[in-house]
Amino acid sequence: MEKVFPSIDEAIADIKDGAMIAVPGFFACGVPRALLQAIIKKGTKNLTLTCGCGPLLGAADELRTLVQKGQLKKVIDSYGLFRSASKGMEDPFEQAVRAGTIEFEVYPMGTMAEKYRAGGAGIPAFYTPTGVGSVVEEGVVTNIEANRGKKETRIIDGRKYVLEYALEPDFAFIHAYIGDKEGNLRYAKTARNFNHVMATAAKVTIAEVETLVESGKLNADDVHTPGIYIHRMIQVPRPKFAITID
Amino acid sequence: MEKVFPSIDEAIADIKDGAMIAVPGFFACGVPRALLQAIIKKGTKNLTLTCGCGPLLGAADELRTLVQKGQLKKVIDSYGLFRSASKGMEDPFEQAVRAGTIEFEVYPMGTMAEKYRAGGAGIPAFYTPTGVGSVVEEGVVTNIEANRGKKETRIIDGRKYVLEYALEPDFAFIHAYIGDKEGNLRYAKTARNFNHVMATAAKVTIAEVETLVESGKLNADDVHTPGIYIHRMIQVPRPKFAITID
Amino acid sequence: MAEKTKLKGLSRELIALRVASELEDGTYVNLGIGIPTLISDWIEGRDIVLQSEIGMLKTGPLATGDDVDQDLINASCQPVTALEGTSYFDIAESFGMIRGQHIDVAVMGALQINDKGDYAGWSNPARGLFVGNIGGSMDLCAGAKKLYIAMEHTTRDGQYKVVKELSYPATALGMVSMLFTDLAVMEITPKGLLLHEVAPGISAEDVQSVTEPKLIISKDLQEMQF
Amino acid sequence: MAEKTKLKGLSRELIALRVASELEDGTYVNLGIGIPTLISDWIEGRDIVLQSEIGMLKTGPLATGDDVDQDLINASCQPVTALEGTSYFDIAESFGMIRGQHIDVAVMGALQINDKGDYAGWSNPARGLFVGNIGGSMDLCAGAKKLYIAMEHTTRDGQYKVVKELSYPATALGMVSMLFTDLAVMEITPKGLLLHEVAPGISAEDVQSVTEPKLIISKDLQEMQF
Repeated sequence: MEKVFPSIDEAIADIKDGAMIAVPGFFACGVPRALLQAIIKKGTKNLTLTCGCGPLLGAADELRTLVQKGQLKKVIDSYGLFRSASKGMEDPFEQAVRAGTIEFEVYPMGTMAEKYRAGGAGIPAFYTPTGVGSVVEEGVVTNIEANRGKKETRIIDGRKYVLEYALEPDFAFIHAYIGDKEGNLRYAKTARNFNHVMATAAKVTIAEVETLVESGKLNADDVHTPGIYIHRMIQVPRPKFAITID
Repeated sequence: MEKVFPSIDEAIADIKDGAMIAVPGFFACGVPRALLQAIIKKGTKNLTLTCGCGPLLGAADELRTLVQKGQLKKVIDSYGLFRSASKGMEDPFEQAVRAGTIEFEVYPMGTMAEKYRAGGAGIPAFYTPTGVGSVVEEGVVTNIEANRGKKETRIIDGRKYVLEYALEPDFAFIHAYIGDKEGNLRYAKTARNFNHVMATAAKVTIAEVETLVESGKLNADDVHTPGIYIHRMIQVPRPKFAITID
Repeated sequence: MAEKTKLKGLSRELIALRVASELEDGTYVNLGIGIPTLISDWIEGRDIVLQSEIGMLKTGPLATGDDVDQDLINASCQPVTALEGTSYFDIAESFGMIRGQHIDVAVMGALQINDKGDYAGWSNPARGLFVGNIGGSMDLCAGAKKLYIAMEHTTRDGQYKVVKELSYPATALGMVSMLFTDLAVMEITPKGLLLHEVAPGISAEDVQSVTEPKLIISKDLQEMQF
Repeated sequence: MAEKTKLKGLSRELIALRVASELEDGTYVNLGIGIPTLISDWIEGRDIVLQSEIGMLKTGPLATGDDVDQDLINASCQPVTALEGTSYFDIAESFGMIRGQHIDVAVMGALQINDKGDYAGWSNPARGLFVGNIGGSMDLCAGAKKLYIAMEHTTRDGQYKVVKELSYPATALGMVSMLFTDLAVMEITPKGLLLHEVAPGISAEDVQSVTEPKLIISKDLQEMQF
């Protein structure tokens, strides 16, 4: 079942204004940079980008452009602001968050991971100990006050837990080190991070791979993401990242 | 952090009467047969074996002995009886289940998988669509009527789900094709099945491996179960299985 | 239920063939125990990928002789082979794949089915046990995008299996979309069982005579093509 | 809070060294951003395995020069190296490992901590935002078997960080068991903060003078050993 598309533009052609797109990557590591650049080029507006740990800090140029071109409606992440408050004040994304023109919704990283995993695995909601005792237990943590919906908690065997819900984005942009033409993927080292769970969670998953091989070239025991989760693929050059966040 | 024990008997020495032990394997595939034989030899009584898909049908000799020696209090599984009712009538385990001298508790296979995964991952409870519309949604499915506790259901986004709880056995018996001395494991093909999730779920996880290698011999991207989940290891000969169930 | 005269319908292999022709290329399919397992013989070489809930995607044909590997079986506990592009994964991933609606079609056997798409398959009350073998059946019902049933139209002694109300414990309610038997192909619609096709030599009346709920006869009723 | 005279305590490196000597061999440890990251320099060669929440077990020393690989970073976004026995895994597995109580000790930095073991670290209200960077901190608090805090005892301008009540948003409540600062080692007990050790040249009175809650002085009070 071949998944390879002739071009990256064709692979994202049906992404419409208002789409919700999962963007993996842990800061600069494992970010689908070519797909981000393609969606910038396409100019799709009103996007919700659901992240995990600061891929837009890693792909800082792309974030700046997305903000400047007014393509972003909302970002969901566990770590999406500059660490340094003074640098943050000069950052167009943080300025938009402060102004309320872009919504920024925050969860603990493990809850983000579990929301995608649940979405992909048909689990609509789960209880987690993470965030109990913090504002995370009280309601949705977002800069837009009207959207701070209440969260539910529950005592199970004497411990308090928060109820969190699955997240199923419309699309996922995936970056893999290698993939076969049927969509079986392998990631390199810590670049795996959010790629697998996001691939399972999205309705349509589009993977950019650095190396594209024929079916059968990957050891069946060593596949990280089985091809069933991948709907479209393109080959891209290995991206270059500065390994830094501020 | 070396996990290798000098002998299988020493690796299970502290398992006491009444222990709950996770037993992986999908029928005859991936069953920790050497560890089962060791617990038979040790004679530990009042055991609860938590399974996933009929490993005791695969290890039929071991099951017969466990029943005959009166070592079993309870079995939890998704598929633990002979397929054929007439063969079942002659099976000592099914006879004990009919007599109520061994408890047999049943869940859908995916719910079993998720109960271990949740147990290992600190998720105390989760909602699942599986079993809705069946007796599974009404209460715990067991031959012991007094233990058929009610289950909770909930409508989320218009669909009905059952609330199921994490399972955290005292011990897990794991069978791996290869492992390094720090407990990093790889499974062979479909023998992986319940091994990984059970390794994460148990308080103490004991792995039998067919091949034991020095640390560093496994590719870090190809480890199926990271060593953190494995507390004790022993090397065992490759078991022989008849690939059949009745 | 009155005992019925047994009609001469398709073999199990031909039921499997009929289901195979319903499966579309480019789909991921899971086959249950029994007649569904036979479908794999009819789709070799087609662009259909079989998922096996033990933790395998792109399951190959049954293994024989030296190809038998005790570490490589399907969910029916039969030795199988791998193909180019096969992958293995753990059981939580496998059932995530199933519950998470990544499987296009699951084909299951059944003991009873009604005209609302409810079906019973995991437990035969004749065995006299409240417990039974659920296996992966309820997960597949809950998670597959489409659920097909492939079975003999009646029991061995001619009793109804297509019934008005299930008397056996349900596997899932309202999830079945198509029913394939030795006598007919039926679709479960909001109005009831819609008879699309009959086996060669079988009439709509024949099918109705061994079917408890009233059938809706398609205006395009056809004989099954092979 | 009144401004305090800044006491001359340990360097950040020596705080890290003191925490390192508290970690036991044979344990799995996760180190947060800041002073905790420095601990890794002091445990090289010991039988302590570092977990990095990005999805890595047995994280090696920082990478430099040609060893830098953009596909291999730690959770603080620093290039690192692998060791013999390293493994990589995906983020759901990584946080399952964390929440599921497989990590023996997590060491985190903090902005404020009180004598009940509550601490605040993810958001400084001075930034003027309700949202902030939570990262993996709350998961580590919820899941590690033991939670240690390593931090400067006061803010740069001498304000209390060890407070009676948190004025910053909490990361977790009642989870911290030990507090390591440039001035002291304290245990969080049901009765309050128990002062076990003081830095060389620092008295218990010095520590109390920059600590808002009342300290309980251990009868075995010692000077820190290095």
